[in-house]
Amino acid sequence: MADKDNQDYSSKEMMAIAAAREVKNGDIVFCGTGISMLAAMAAKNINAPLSTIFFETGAIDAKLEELPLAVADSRVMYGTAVNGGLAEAFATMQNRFTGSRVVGILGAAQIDIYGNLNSTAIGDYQQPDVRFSGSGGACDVASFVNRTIIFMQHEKRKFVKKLDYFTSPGWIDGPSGRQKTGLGPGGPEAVITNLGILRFDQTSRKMYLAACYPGITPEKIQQETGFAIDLSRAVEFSPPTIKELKILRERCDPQGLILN
Amino acid sequence: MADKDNQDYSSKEMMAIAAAREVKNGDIVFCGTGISMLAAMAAKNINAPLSTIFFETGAIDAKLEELPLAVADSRVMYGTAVNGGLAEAFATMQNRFTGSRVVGILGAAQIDIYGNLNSTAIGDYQQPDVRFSGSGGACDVASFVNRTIIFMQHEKRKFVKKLDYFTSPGWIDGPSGRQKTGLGPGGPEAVITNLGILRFDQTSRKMYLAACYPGITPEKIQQETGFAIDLSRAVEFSPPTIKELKILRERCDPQGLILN
Amino acid sequence: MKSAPDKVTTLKNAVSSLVPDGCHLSIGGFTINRNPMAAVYEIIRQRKKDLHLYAHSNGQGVDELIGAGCVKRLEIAYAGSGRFAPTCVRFRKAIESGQLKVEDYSNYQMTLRFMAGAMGVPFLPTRSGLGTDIIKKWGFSEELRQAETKIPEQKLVTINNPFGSWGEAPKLVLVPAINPDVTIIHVQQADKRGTARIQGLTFADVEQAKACRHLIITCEELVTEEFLRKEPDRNQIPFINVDAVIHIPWGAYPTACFRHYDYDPVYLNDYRIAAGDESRYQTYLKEKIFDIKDHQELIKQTASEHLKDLIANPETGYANGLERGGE
Amino acid sequence: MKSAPDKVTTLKNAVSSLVPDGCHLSIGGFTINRNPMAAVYEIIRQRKKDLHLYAHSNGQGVDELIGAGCVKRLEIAYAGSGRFAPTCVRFRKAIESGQLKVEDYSNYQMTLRFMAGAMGVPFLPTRSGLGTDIIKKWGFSEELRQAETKIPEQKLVTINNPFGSWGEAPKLVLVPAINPDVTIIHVQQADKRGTARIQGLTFADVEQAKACRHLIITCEELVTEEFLRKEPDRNQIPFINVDAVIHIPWGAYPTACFRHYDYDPVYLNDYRIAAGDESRYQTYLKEKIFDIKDHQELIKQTASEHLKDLIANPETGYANGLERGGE
Repeated sequence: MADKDNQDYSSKEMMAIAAAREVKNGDIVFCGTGISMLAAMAAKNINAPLSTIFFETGAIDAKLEELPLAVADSRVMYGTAVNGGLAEAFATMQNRFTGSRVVGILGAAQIDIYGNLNSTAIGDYQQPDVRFSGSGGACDVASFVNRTIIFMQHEKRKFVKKLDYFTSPGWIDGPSGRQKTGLGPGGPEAVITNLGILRFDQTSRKMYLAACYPGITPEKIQQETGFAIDLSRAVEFSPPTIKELKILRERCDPQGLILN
Repeated sequence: MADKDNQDYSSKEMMAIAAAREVKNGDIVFCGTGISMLAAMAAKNINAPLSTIFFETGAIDAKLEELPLAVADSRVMYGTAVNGGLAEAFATMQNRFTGSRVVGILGAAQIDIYGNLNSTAIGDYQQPDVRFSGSGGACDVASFVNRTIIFMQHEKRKFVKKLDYFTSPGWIDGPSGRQKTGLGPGGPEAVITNLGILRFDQTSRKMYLAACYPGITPEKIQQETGFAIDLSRAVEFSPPTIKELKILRERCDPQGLILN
Repeated sequence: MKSAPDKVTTLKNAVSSLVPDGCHLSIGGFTINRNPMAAVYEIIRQRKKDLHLYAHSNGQGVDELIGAGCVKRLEIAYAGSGRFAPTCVRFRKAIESGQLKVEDYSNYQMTLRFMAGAMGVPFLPTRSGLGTDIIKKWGFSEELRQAETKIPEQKLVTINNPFGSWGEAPKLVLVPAINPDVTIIHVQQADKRGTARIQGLTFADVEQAKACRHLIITCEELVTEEFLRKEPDRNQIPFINVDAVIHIPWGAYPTACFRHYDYDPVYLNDYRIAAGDESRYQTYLKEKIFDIKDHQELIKQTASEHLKDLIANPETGYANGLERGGE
Repeated sequence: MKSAPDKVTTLKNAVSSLVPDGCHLSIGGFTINRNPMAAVYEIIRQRKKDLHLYAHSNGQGVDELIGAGCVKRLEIAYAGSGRFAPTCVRFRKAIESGQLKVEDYSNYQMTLRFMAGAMGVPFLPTRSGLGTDIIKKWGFSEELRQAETKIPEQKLVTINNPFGSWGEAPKLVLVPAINPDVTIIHVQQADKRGTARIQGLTFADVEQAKACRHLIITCEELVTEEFLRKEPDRNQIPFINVDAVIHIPWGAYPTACFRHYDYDPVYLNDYRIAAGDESRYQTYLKEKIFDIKDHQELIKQTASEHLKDLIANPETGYANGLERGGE
């Protein structure tokens, strides 16, 4: 394990804390494995104690005494309010009363300027250069819920003008995109990368730079982004606090399964 | 309780036994309360030990140590294989693999020559002369399953040329009626009344008299039927045996809740 | 409100704040089992009016709400209380006299309608009802359906299967979703946050609980969160759906509550007899509901000896050998 | 057959009689939990070919069937094994090399497809997927869909809401039902007639079990009918759906089985490494599957000390403190 004093933190830790801060108290948080699960756990333990973590596999408000390595890990089944199945979990998100309270945390291989995601394939769909896992629940979450937070590695080949495969809907093609498509009004709220935070303009629904991590310039971020983004609104992001890091490391991932 | 030695039996007992004999071993039997439940219990205890009784409320293969007075009676919940809900119960009947093994036992206020049923209202639907309970699961069962058995009191006003309200589909209007309507191939198999047994012609799907109870003439049955039926195929029905009556009385309804 | 850590309140509060006149309501249970009767009586006591009621086969509770004049419109599959009233008496009278507007569906259709509401889709398909008057005859007029935003414009829609011969179903009936303003269910166990466990058959309670905007849960036992979370496989309703929790032992009485008590044949038979006669029914309403402070008082009034006979055998879940004749 | 009072058989028999080459198969579980691995290995051992496989996110089992060359076509939502293989390696290779035809759906769409099959309707509606390539791009060609009677002619169908603005959903995606020829699931407890109890999350196992023509159940514990019927609320699958029951302790190994044992991080990491290299993978197939008589022998070969580490804590249902690093 790398040496980490309180002033020192990894970009994974920064990303987990940045996402955790997006969660509001009372939110129902949908997450997958890895860093998105850490972010949800951190939020519940730091800023949103009344948030409820749930998994597409059907577990609601698990105790999570140990970090699960998959959303079907038996660790998500212990001490829950209800153990159901996929049908119930996705219905909770499609349901208009509960779905509007859900924030979904997603990741992807590619993202475009409207926050649409590809987690299926690079190249030709029929015989791709690189095949990924596929949608899983990502398309469902992105279709249903009111707000999504997206984790990305910030690289030019991942922030693209046109997705190779359109797996999960963001703002589609602009302000009336979701409405024209027949989707509900919710959509992506923030993209959290290893360099900074991007948000979507209320009018154009285009991605803009909202914050850079300490030491990262807006120009560096533009360089790593495959389309032009508005940099004018960027501020410097507040680094993780001592308390945030302590909870993340000691409560959420003491074995360093994700953070290391 | 009326005196009943082995040679003596009531028309309710005759009806319950007649219906029980229609159940084949291995059938999944859907039934409601009252005499249809007694018939299902008698079948399981006499001629179809591997049949499975299930209720629309979601109980599968209940022990039925006491006779339930409603399909939601707690007595249907004890010792079952699975306690589910209405959604699962009706899906079992709509499902093509299980539904084709279900025999449904129904009753109604009116029946027509094609075995279509009314259990909703007499007179104008908007403000009826007599209002009944409504479909409940009857329309669902009649729509889904492969075979239905119908209990009726044999009266002219109940065997009618035209139903006041068409609640549950039989053979609709003849041999291709169900197909034209979009329903599956199954339909009513027998009508068991307090006077005899009626079946449906394989070609015309019209009701005909299949058997009269001992002492009942075909002419008497025609008299009590509001439309002309073929009487030529009627035989005399074998009365309940000593064994059948003993099981019905002692095992199925020892308290005489339905039979008395 | 739904994220509050403690939702325990009184029935009086829950009904007065969440069940306004004219609201769209559904209740749990089936015929003579696990109807939320304490809540039904409280609604009657608070003289709620013009309710739009959704039911599949929730016999006793529905009939009492109708009998007390709380219900303006009803969408239902079946109004009976088993052998105690093959057709519910006040329901029958209200329709025959034209006082109650009713829209008929089948049990599965009603179940699917709640399920559609719970799933967040506008409809679900079934083959049930093709060719019948359930499709052809509408209880609610087109004008009413146009005027009322909380009722779908069509009762049912029939379509050709868009997948051709797939599934061997050439035509489908689409049933419109129901999202009640408020649903009330009675369960065996709940914790203060609202997570709930139903024992025995769930009927369509879970679908209703997830379809509604506001959910009121009454429970036989108020238990700790820790207790319910030891066996989460047995819980059906998570706290995220729940608005209010009320602890009311015997809360389903005079209907049954599996593993707790049986239905009361004496009460149910008396009810049917009273329901058949106008002046007897007014006496029933006065003596059993309006003159009574709350459900606890109703239970107290009922001789304790009599209640003892109803207590469920711990193994079978009902009262073995209970005297159930006397029609 | 489904009404037989005793359906206990061997895995060899069940697979050879109910899983013919070319059949349409689905398996239970999710990523690294409760996959019916004993059955997967037996299918591989019997060198089944040309399977048409349906999966939502059944990671490990799906990847092993693909890796062994049993699968011709795949309909799937997600092929990953959690942190052990964010994208399943043999799945990825088979698609990138063009050996495997794949049709992509989302997890909810696949769940609804099984649910539609279980419910006996040709489709179910959802809002998921509108505007995406999941709707626009078809993995299976129109020609294939026309030619194959066991595949619907359309991947998905989009319709306007026939109920207008009802449900606030102007458009719906209809997903076609799946009715597999055979489904295999692994459960914690079953009786000899086939009634089964799953502990912990059910994933989409119950929907699959009810959608299929033939159902094979493998179980950790073969228990008496009386035992299961004492608490029928906890059972999900009634015997009427079941064709064959096989008692196989550790039947989900190397995936987890809640309340019995955890996944095996060593096996899963070794698997991923082997999967990445052609010759190592052939060795894996030979040593862990083909040269092994049955699942019992695989379990025996795995050092008992090592297995002990995986045994679930009776309270939490998993192996607390299990060493899970080592990527």
